[in-house]
Amino acid sequence: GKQLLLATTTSTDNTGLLDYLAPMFTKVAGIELKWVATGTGKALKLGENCDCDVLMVHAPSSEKNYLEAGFGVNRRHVMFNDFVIIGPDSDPAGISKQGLCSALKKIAGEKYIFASRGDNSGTNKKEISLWQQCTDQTPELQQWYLQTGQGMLATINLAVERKGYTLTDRGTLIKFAANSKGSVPLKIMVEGDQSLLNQYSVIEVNKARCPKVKNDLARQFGDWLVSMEGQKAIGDFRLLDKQLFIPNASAE
Amino acid sequence: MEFILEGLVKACQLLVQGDRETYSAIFATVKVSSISMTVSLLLGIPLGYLLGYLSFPGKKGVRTVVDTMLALPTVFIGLVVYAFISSRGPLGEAGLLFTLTGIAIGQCILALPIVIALTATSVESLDRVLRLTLKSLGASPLQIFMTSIWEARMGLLIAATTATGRVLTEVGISMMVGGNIKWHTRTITTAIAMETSKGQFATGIALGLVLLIMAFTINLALSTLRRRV
Amino acid sequence: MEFILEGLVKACQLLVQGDRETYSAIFATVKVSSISMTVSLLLGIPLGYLLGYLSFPGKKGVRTVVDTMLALPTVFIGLVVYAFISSRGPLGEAGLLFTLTGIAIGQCILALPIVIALTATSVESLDRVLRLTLKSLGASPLQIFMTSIWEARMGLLIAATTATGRVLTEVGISMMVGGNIKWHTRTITTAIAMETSKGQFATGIALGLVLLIMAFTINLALSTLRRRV
Amino acid sequence: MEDILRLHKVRHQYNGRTVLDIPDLKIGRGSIVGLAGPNGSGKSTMLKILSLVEKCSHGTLFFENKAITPFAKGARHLLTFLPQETYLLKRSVFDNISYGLKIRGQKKELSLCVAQALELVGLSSSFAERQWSELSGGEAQRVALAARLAIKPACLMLDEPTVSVDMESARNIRRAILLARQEWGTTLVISSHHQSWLNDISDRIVYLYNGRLLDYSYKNVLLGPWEKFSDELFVVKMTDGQLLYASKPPKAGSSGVIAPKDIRISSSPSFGNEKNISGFVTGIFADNNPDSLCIHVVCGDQQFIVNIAVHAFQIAEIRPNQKVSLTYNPKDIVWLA
Amino acid sequence: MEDILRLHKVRHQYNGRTVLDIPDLKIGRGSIVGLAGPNGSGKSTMLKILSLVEKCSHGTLFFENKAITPFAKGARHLLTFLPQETYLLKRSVFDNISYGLKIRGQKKELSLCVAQALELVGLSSSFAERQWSELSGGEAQRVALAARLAIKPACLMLDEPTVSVDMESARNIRRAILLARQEWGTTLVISSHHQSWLNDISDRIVYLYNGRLLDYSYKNVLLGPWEKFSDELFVVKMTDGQLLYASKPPKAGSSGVIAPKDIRISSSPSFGNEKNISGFVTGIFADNNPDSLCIHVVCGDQQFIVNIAVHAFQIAEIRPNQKVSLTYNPKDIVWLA
Ligand SMILES: Nc1ncnc2c1ncn2[C@@H]1O[C@H](COP(=O)(O)OP(=O)(O)OP(=O)(O)O)[C@@H](O)[C@H]1O
Ligand SMILES: Nc1ncnc2c1ncn2[C@@H]1O[C@H](COP(=O)(O)OP(=O)(O)OP(=O)(O)O)[C@@H](O)[C@H]1O
Ligand SMILES: [Mg+2]
Ligand SMILES: [Mg+2]
Repeated sequence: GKQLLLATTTSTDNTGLLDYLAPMFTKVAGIELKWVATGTGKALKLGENCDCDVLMVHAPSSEKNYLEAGFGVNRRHVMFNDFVIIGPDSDPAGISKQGLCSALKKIAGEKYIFASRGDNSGTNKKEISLWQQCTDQTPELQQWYLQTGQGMLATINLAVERKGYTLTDRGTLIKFAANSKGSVPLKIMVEGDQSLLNQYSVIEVNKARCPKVKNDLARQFGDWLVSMEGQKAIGDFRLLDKQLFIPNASAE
Repeated sequence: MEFILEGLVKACQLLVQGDRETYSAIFATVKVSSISMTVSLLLGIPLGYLLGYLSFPGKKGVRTVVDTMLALPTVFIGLVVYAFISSRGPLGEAGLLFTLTGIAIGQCILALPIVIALTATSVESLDRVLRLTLKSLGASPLQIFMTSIWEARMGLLIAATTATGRVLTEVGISMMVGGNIKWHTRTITTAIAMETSKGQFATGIALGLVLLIMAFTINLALSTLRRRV
Repeated sequence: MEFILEGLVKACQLLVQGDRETYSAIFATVKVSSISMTVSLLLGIPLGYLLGYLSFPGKKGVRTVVDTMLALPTVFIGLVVYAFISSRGPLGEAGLLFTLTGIAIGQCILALPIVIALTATSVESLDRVLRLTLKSLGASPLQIFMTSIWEARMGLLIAATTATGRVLTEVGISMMVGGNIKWHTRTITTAIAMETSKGQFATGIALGLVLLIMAFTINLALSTLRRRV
Repeated sequence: MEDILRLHKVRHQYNGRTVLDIPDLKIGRGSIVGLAGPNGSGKSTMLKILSLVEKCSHGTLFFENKAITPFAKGARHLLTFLPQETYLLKRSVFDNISYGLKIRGQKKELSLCVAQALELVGLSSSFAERQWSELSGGEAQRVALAARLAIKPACLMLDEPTVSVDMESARNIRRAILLARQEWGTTLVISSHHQSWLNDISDRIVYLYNGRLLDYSYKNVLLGPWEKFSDELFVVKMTDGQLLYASKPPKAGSSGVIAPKDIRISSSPSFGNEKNISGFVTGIFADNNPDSLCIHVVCGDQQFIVNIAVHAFQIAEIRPNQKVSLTYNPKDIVWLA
Repeated sequence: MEDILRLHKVRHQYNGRTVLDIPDLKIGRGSIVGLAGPNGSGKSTMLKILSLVEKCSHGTLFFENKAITPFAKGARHLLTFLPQETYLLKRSVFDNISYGLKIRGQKKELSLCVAQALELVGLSSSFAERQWSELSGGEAQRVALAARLAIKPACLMLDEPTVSVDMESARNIRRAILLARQEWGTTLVISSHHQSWLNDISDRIVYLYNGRLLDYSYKNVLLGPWEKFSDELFVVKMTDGQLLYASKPPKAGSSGVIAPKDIRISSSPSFGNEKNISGFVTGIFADNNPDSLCIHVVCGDQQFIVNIAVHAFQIAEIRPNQKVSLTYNPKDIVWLA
């Protein structure tokens, strides 16, 4: 049958969203969805190299450059979730319920352990932009700033083991809690700030550059995601009875 | 700690209850590693034999290069193979990206140096009188090859076992070239890596045990064979 | 394709310009793999010798188990070591998680079966008259061990080379146990894996080349040694 | 003479087949014992057991009246063995010869000892620098022997030391062995198929046949199958058609032996109760007994060794290639179990 | 007689040292050539070159008048070699003996051929099932020989075939060799230190010394260093103190040779221009020439082989262990280059 190759970030796969959406899409469109889940950076690179048909990523600034460079076309918002800053129960830095920027400043000022993904992922890019926004610089060589270069779950795990803070998307946090069977020695410290929104988009790989990509199928997939049906499906997706993604389809 | 025990239980469940995803990954692993091992043994044993048997200028250099290739990181091999078979690469037309064949190509590159280096050492450690004896009985170069290989069979068996262990456990190539696509190119090791990155440690352990059981089966068969020869 | 060339250029830049991140990863790699190779050779050679030299009931079984352990996936080892040394594990007090020592423990588990299996095969393939000769000259069991090891030195060298290759290139353990923490536990292979997942393929290739250059240096030294003995 | 080594009720088996069965054998200190016997008769097995490199399946080895087993502390350094298959360590000749000294903790004067050992086996000291692989067959054999002589052992078991070795070196080796006994009081047990050489050097010869010990004089082994000839006589047909007579054997396949002294040699047959068989002389050698000589005679495929007194030899016309008659009494053939 | 093998201007070197230098040597079809000479004289090297297992550094090997090199198509299956170091494949005796047949493509009647080959070397056919490791030294040697006989080769080079082999088997091997020549027309080149055995079996003996070929008769090699004795005479002192005289050698370290026929043996010295040296008889053997005998005499460390006519032997009183005088003319000593 027809097959569509999607390159996406680990969060959509790790949370089980794609396992949930793929059969629905296949049923509607008669297209089998295959996906490669990796870091956002690598997913974009696969698109650039014409090795997939469609992308679902969450790194708005890179995505814009990507479209400008002509690697992708027809970017559409699909959904969002939000980021939170988490830390140990004891909250040694005392940032709980503080504003986003004062929390970050406190961590940097008092040199509390902060785990960063440091992997160029959407989450990492968001984190770096927050440091820039709040402290005018990105921590790098500091002893307290631990860059894992790994996925979100591994980074949360590191924060737990080292009793430090980290920035995560809410979906992965729920997943992490589920994995640890409730006994999470971590709490949400900062949430709800406007700059903590995490936007996912679907981008079609540019057929003009990559003649072999199945643009028609990619279009069908994107159309379905932003359709009523697709949006409802995303909204209905639940992990541990919590909604992870909020559909917000709109053409860019 | 408890996830290890959990993993043990889960491994049994997966195997006994015939979990479809697990069996799909087992199947992919078996398929891809049999291809890569067959090719690398067919190529590697003769090459290793020549390297161990012949003496030619620059032999030490070749050995050093082969030994160095034992330290080829799998992700590196994955990247290089990807460069060649990606749509924009020179072999892009063949459509090998995200296929088991693509993985097998990478795994051959991984296994070949092991087979060559260990075969060469085994052949070198054969008694120098063996060669004399074979020549003295009128063996042709091909017959000398076949008999030397047979005399060195214990060494070759361990070469094959080591290479198989390497191929079965590698992740980098399978991930990069295969893409870990469910039902298609997801092998046991990419599944372990994925489950682990999802925090499903028990599933990771379970899949690791599945792989070990596979390896144990192979080795049990080989050791029965070894007892007979 | 072009990222391979780019990587080549970049590898030179990194090494020549003394890129701090790269050298930190090189240093971590050298440190952790020297510890793990030292320990696994010190343990593995005597064990492999005993396995190859002695005959005892159940020997075939032990060999099969060792051969199976050649197929221990690194992520699996990583998970198991993690289970023991994570703060909630039985050895959590020691604070080994996310340290180079922790990685070294896992790498020993990885390298030991290779050293044992290849040493045993080398020792087994020694001429049976050697043992007779040594006994006939009055050698003690320890002296027989030392001399047999020396007679089998070519086999041991390749065992060490293979195990080193395996340790240098593994990602799963370093990632899981070490955590790929920049400036601390980031080794070359975890850096390659990370750069690749970032889509920085050229950097991945460059770091892979750096690792190969390291391996080549080691092997060049070994082959000079081999020429002398 | 005091006994230094003793095999007591020793039996050795390979795959359940008994290849050595020695009720009792004593070896005197400082003696040179020759070990003769056909291929597969158990000579090497016996030497391995005597030198502790192999443990016998049953029985005990006594060294200076103490029962010992392999790796026994004191004995290990005193009992030394030269295996039949020449094996050199993959090192230089120097390292091969000095190995035994080094493992005994000797560190000084290695060069001197090596040079002396090489000289004993008739090799120039320039050989010390050669690699193990750069030797001819006989040179390798002599280096292996030099490695044993270098450690000046209390007991030395040599398995075919003159194999592949030229005549001059065989004489050198003989001299070295005698020197070892004289200088260091070494006790030697030596197996060899080189009969005249072994005869010459040994104080006493032990003959092995099918793993059993025969008295030296039982040297001519007569293989079956025996066929009934008359009520009292059984025969075996030789390849040249002649018949060899014996009394009733225990089994048709039994082997008999006849002592060299029980056979008379002459240029023409004699008749009576005794039987004759004719053959050709192949060699004439000295015997241990200075009043007697050893003559090798071949009849068909069977080789006989007969003794003749020197004075009788002088009058009998016996020379190589000559046809002679051997006269024996069938009753003198003794049956092996 | 037609030549089957010919070495032409052959020189062979190891590490730059010349170990074999043969200007020309022809071997007739169906002949049995014996190869004698001390350890390290190049016998094994020559046999390896003759059987194509080693390529000579310089020169040409002709087989049936065609120059050939290793792995030459036709010749490979016709030239067979028994190495000095016994090596068996790690398989059963049956597989070892049938190996040569299998690689020649023979698939049928393997059991029969193996049984025949075993019989030729005097081993019972039950040995076929043994593993390579379950043999005594002499048995292994005989299995290796059986593997060569099984393929009925056109040319067979045997390097010390009787090493480790008992006397009866040595006779069996002799018979097998003669049978091979008779039945299959096999040409044989055989090296051995077993002089009487080699003498007996060979049509012609070639003597190697330091890699050079000597005529058979030059068998007694006299090593230097020579010292000036008088204007015309040089001497070397033997280990027992006697002097050996020769004319002026090219160098003090030169080696001389003297033919057995140029030495007279008697029970008392004779005087004149000739010189005498006294020694002891160690053995008396047949010679190739039926009218003459071979006597081995040892003077100090030096062994001499002398010929004596049968009729002279009958009147001279020569027997083993007896003191005899050897008379020679120093001018008969010929110098080796
Ligand atoms: N592989 C080698 N490397 C260097 N020198 C060698 C090698 N093999 C033999 N030689 C030397 O070459 C010479 C001739 O050796 P070869 O084996 O032909 O002697 P040989 O006559 O067979 O002696 P032997 O009676 O001891 O068997 C010897 O001096 C020996 O030391
Ligand atoms: N490892 C073994 N396994 C089984 N049988 C063996 C083994 N070694 C020797 N034998 C058998 O044991 C018997 C005695 O062997 P041994 O080597 O002692 O004989 P030998 O007297 O030294 O003979 P040779 O004169 O040929 O050296 C022989 O029948 C031989 O086949
Ligand atoms: Mg023996
Ligand atoms: Mg030789």
